[in-house]
Amino acid sequence: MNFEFSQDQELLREQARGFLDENCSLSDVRKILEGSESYDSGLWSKIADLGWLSTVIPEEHGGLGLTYYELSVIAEELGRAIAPVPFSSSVYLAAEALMLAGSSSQQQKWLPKLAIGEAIGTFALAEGAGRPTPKSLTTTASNSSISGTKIAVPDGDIADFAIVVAKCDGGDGASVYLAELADVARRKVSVIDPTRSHAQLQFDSSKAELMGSEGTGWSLTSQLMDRAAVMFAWEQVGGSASALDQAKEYAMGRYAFGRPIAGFQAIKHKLANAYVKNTLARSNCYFGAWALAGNEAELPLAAATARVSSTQAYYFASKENIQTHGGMGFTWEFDCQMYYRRAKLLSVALGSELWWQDRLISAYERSNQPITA
Amino acid sequence: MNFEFSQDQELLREQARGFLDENCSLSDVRKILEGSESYDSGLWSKIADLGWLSTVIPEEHGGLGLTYYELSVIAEELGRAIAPVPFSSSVYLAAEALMLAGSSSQQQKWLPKLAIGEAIGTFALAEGAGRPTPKSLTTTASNSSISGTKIAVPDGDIADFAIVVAKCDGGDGASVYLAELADVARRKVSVIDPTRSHAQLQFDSSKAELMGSEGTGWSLTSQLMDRAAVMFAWEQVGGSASALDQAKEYAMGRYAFGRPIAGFQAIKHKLANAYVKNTLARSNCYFGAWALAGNEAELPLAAATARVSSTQAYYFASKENIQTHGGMGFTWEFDCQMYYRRAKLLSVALGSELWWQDRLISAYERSNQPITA
Amino acid sequence: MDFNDSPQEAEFRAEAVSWLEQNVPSRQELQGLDEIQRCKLWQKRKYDAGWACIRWPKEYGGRDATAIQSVIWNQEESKHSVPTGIFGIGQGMAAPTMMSWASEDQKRFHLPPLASGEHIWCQLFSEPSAGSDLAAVRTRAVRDGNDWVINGQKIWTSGAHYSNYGILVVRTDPDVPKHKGLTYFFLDMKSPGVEIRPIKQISGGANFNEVFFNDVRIPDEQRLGAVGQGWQVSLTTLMNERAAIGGGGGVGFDRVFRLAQEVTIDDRPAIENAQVRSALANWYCQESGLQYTGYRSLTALSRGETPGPENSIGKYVGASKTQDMASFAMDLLEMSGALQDPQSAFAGGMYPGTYMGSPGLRIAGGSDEIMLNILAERVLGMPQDIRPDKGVPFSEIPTGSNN
Amino acid sequence: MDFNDSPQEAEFRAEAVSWLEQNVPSRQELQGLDEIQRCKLWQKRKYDAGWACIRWPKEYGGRDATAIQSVIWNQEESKHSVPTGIFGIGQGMAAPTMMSWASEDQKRFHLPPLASGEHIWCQLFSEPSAGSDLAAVRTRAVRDGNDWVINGQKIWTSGAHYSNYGILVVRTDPDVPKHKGLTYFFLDMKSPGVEIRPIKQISGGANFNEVFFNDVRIPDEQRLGAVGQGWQVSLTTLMNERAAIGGGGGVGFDRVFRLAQEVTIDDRPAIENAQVRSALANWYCQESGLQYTGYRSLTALSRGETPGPENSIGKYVGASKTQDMASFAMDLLEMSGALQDPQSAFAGGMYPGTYMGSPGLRIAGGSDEIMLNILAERVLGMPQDIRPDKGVPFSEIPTGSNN
Repeated sequence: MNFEFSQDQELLREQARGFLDENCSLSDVRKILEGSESYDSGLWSKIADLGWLSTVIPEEHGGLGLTYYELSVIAEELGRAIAPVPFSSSVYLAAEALMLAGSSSQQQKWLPKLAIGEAIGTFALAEGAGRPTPKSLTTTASNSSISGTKIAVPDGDIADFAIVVAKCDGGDGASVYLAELADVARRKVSVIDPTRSHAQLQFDSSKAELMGSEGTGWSLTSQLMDRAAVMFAWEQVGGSASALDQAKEYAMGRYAFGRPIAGFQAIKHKLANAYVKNTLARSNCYFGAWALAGNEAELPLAAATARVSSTQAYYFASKENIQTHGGMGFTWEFDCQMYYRRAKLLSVALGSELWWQDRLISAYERSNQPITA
Repeated sequence: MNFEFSQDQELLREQARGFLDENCSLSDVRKILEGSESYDSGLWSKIADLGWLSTVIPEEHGGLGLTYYELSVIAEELGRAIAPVPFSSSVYLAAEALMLAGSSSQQQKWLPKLAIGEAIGTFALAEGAGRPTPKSLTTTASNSSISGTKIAVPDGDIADFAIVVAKCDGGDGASVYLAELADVARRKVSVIDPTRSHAQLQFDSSKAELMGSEGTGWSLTSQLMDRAAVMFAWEQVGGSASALDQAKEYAMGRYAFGRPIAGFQAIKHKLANAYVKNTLARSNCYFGAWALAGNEAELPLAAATARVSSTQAYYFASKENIQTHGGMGFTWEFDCQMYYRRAKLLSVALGSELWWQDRLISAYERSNQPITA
Repeated sequence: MDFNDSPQEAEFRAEAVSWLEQNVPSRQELQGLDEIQRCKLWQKRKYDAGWACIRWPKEYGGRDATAIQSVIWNQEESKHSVPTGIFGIGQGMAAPTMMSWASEDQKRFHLPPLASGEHIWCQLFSEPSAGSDLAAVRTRAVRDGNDWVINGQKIWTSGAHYSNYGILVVRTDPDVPKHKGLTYFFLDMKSPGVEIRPIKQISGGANFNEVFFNDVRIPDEQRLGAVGQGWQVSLTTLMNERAAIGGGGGVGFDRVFRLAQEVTIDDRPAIENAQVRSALANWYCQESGLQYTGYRSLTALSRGETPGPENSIGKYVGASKTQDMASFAMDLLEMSGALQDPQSAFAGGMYPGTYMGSPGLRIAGGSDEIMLNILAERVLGMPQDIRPDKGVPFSEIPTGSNN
Repeated sequence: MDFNDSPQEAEFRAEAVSWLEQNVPSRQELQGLDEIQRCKLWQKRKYDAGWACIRWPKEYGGRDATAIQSVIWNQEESKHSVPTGIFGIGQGMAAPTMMSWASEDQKRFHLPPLASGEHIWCQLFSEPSAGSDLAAVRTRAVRDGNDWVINGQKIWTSGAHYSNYGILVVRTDPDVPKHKGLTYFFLDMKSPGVEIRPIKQISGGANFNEVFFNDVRIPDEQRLGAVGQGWQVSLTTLMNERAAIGGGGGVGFDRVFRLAQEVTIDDRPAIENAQVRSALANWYCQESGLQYTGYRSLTALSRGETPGPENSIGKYVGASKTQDMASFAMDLLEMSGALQDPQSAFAGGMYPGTYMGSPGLRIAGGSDEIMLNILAERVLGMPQDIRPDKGVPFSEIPTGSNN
């Protein structure tokens, strides 16, 4: 049995945490929260220099060609640090989509740029309330141009290109296009977590290249969701663990009625429950990483399991972290809010808890292998 | 605002509780739990003498013609005492069905007998796993006789007659029949709560009288469910309150680590949460009683609300009562089990929590009156 | 059992209704006034007609009304969108305290302007290190001649900047057990040395202030109760604390129900989804349960009894319900649930707004944990937590790095 | 990251697999034997081939195997339906205690028969008034010459009636603080004065016993550790307690998933109901999380590290999950979910059976509340509860009417 990160991977974690402690403290994150910058460009370029962006990009495209285990380690640490950078859009979504369905010319053009942070990419699916379906999707495509409005697109204001899901009459009802955004009308929109910027993209017969073959848009999106969900889950688990640390530290040093509030069972059991949720979610993320790294048949089930449990764990830990801080936790000057905001953004970003719960059971129905717990 | 029981009704409660403390202690209930009797016939005849069975039966049929408020008070006290008698089958279901849909001859024949406990009635819907639907119902009827198997029928082994839902091609897909059980093959079956007896009824072209008009079976059943649900909810709330009392009493007198376990926040907050659930459920039962007493348009919504909240409250209180007792609560000799058993029986008896949650929203969709909380 | 008024109640309600219909200020009247001016205009009008603080004795500006009458009045007044709210603490908490502890002269001097809205009062109790453990206040008062000199800091004071007076609990003796060393004052908020700074909340709003005291002088006449009796006096205030705090915020059952009718899941209205129905049903049961629990306590009032602890239930249940419903509503909206942008946010960003505001509901006016303790101890009669600080001189009670 | 053995592990597994294939008793061999005889037959066979208690030193009947090897062995053995289970306490808890605290002679005398299954041991710790608070045991031991005379009562002892020996914690000095007045013995269960009565559980089963001691004599040689050192000795035993207790009972995710495929709601398979899917998804996440948490600790073992506290997590999460799933399954069956009747109950009444059994899972081997305390204190490093009984002579610690 070897169901643990390797020593090299743990070494990478140490380096990543050390780097982020130094370059992405909560006060650094707060600068983005309170400022007008879309992201921490200084941190972003340092991250690019470290090669994190290129972790799983093949060497022929200027990447390191490492495994998803290394990327998992980085994702967890970025989540722990609530890093205000377009990492998830550019790496988990854009690069992933290119590797999944990009033509070799598309890959040759964009992967090297993504690998060194020279370009930022994103993925554009949502168009408003609810999750688009083949029926409700309104963005249209006609010979290498697309029209329609996408909102909210993560990092849409800073991305160089977006992978766009557009309606298509044939096939499964949609196709995926790669659209450069330089000439696209975009408006920055504010979201629950201002440390991550979002935009509305207005495509108006905008030039776009088909990715993969016509009419495979939904199946590509579905595969992309599974792959990205594992990495999002790692970020969620990292943030959740960090929120629990913060709550515990505060409770140890906060005295009421002559004793640390960490000594009251109401607080002890609250945080013990957060620890339990985090531990289960984290173990499910291991499963997700394993399935992603080996491109196993279990990926859809593993991704949904990691996603659902980490979404629930982060919501619980981030709200109970505020609760443990009492009134001070509700003040702007305290940092509790950052976990609480990021937790919610991540939980709607790839599809809600409801959507992933349903997806989990669907995956189980397909695989239907009893687990021996 | 007069949203409380009247003084007379509170007086009735005192008398009822005093009577049940004396005649239906937990050790009396245990006799039925451990014995082979189907119910406590001594208690049953005393209850008949008190006139409780006839509370809402009109005077012309030998009843007291009182309101559902009085019956609510009695129901809560019976629930509190976990009374091992066929009260719910005979009063909330059989008598109610007769008053709802019985012909005047059916009413004249049976209501006076039910009123004095000379006859016991019940209601037979379930036929096996899941809840019967117009499609799945298998019991059939042909000119004044029915055939089919009903299981599990509450008090089916001791009832003189059953109100039976049988398939019908016209109308809403079912009709309700009144069948005397003297010559019907029945087998007593054991259930989660042995203090309430159940049976399988095997109808084989058994004589039966149509109730109401042909093809109104499902609408009658639906109305009956709403009316019975309010009374079941009162029994559940009574049992839940009693389970909480038992847990608290034990915790006050049980010492660990040099102090009463009632002083530990884990226990305090557990029981405080039980109190909150009980209080909300009880207030919803008031709403149900009001809607039933006045036959208000809100009845379906009120019944579902009372039912769902009291089902949840009783499950929580009865399982955490055992938990509060620790190992001793898990022993047969302790009485915690009786609440835990009754809680589950009552929760499946009229339709599960899922079924009533769905019904609640359906009722709200129809009435759709914003509540101003 | 019914929801109807008794004859006398009905008569009183009719009187209130007709007066309100004739006197609620028109939009034009309020034109150009700021919130405070609007509140004062309406309060003065009620006062002049004998409809202000109606439970109070006539001689203090009230109407000698009964508890149920004041509930009826509030029900009817709340049906109109009239400017109120800045008087809650003064009329609801300070006044009852004055009535039980102030001198007759002080009452006749201070209560009428409170009723007329001429004076606004605020509360100066909580401190950065005294939240749930209110008796741990450190702000010091030292006797100097006929005055007391106050130094320290208070927090969570709403309306501090526009209040005329404040009620204040301070430590006059750190060398006795903490509940015994407190003294209670009221002070003129314009006194020299009072410095007010707004607190920004995670919701973005700033409904509260920090108040700093630098050698602020309070004449001994403004002491309520004996020196060292401050805790008992504050209990009078706290017993009157409006549990209204955190009833629910903007997001309630009906709103999310309608949202579920509007948004779709897999091209079907979300309300058809069994999981959505189940979650909504549970929240309906809570709201309905709270509503009818409220009716039961109104009935107690109407019968001249004092209602039970349902207020703490409402606060406790309502806060988490609001938080969970807001989070759930955002999920129903999927990605656009995150939008807070005025231009594109769904329903003006109400759901993320409530999501960010609701954590405060679980803390303000007694945290969830304090509420559960109160229910366990005062309702169920279970033992208090062990108190290692009992009987220990305040100065010797240990504190931590976060106090 | 993978689920594969290291080369050495694979080699060892292969060896275990082949031995098992050749030696697992056939149905005929077990014919006519009762459960205890069957267990003893299989245990003896393993012992003779060096496959019993493989982690133990060879000289005590073991194999000097590593931790991961013993896990591999257990995995492979559990793939066969072999009779085990009556030896758990003796081999899993008594033996490790003997190894650390007994004399060399005692180890050589008692451990081999434990390994061979010739002797069965039971545990005599809990008392009616000493459950979560184990150190509160009252059973007295008084020195009399070279013997100790035991009087009192123990409870929750499984296998008492067929055990040869028992490990016992008793109070030898009530006048010192409770952890200091305990002493630890092992005794011959056939000693005069030992009376055993089965305890009936709410589930109907009787897997436990009460054990009464009336002037039972134990020679001082059977004392483990010094007089008054009983608590430290018991910690050795408790550290080895199988958290296996309450893994989950019969009702797990896959079973309820299949039930939901079988039963219908409104003529559609229940599994199509979004509320059912959501509930199942949450339980799957818990089971899966526990499974992979287990794999992580196996990995730690395989690397020679000691695994963390995941056992207490499994016990804590598994117990409530089982209870809720059983209750939910009964709901899916609607009225017939209540049936326990062998003739008509669905799935042989497994769901109501588990519903009645699961409350025990939340209590046995440490209640939910104790588990949360352990996680908060030992994993998160939060303070212990305040202990008013600390340092107080046991005889002066207050007790209640239910102790």
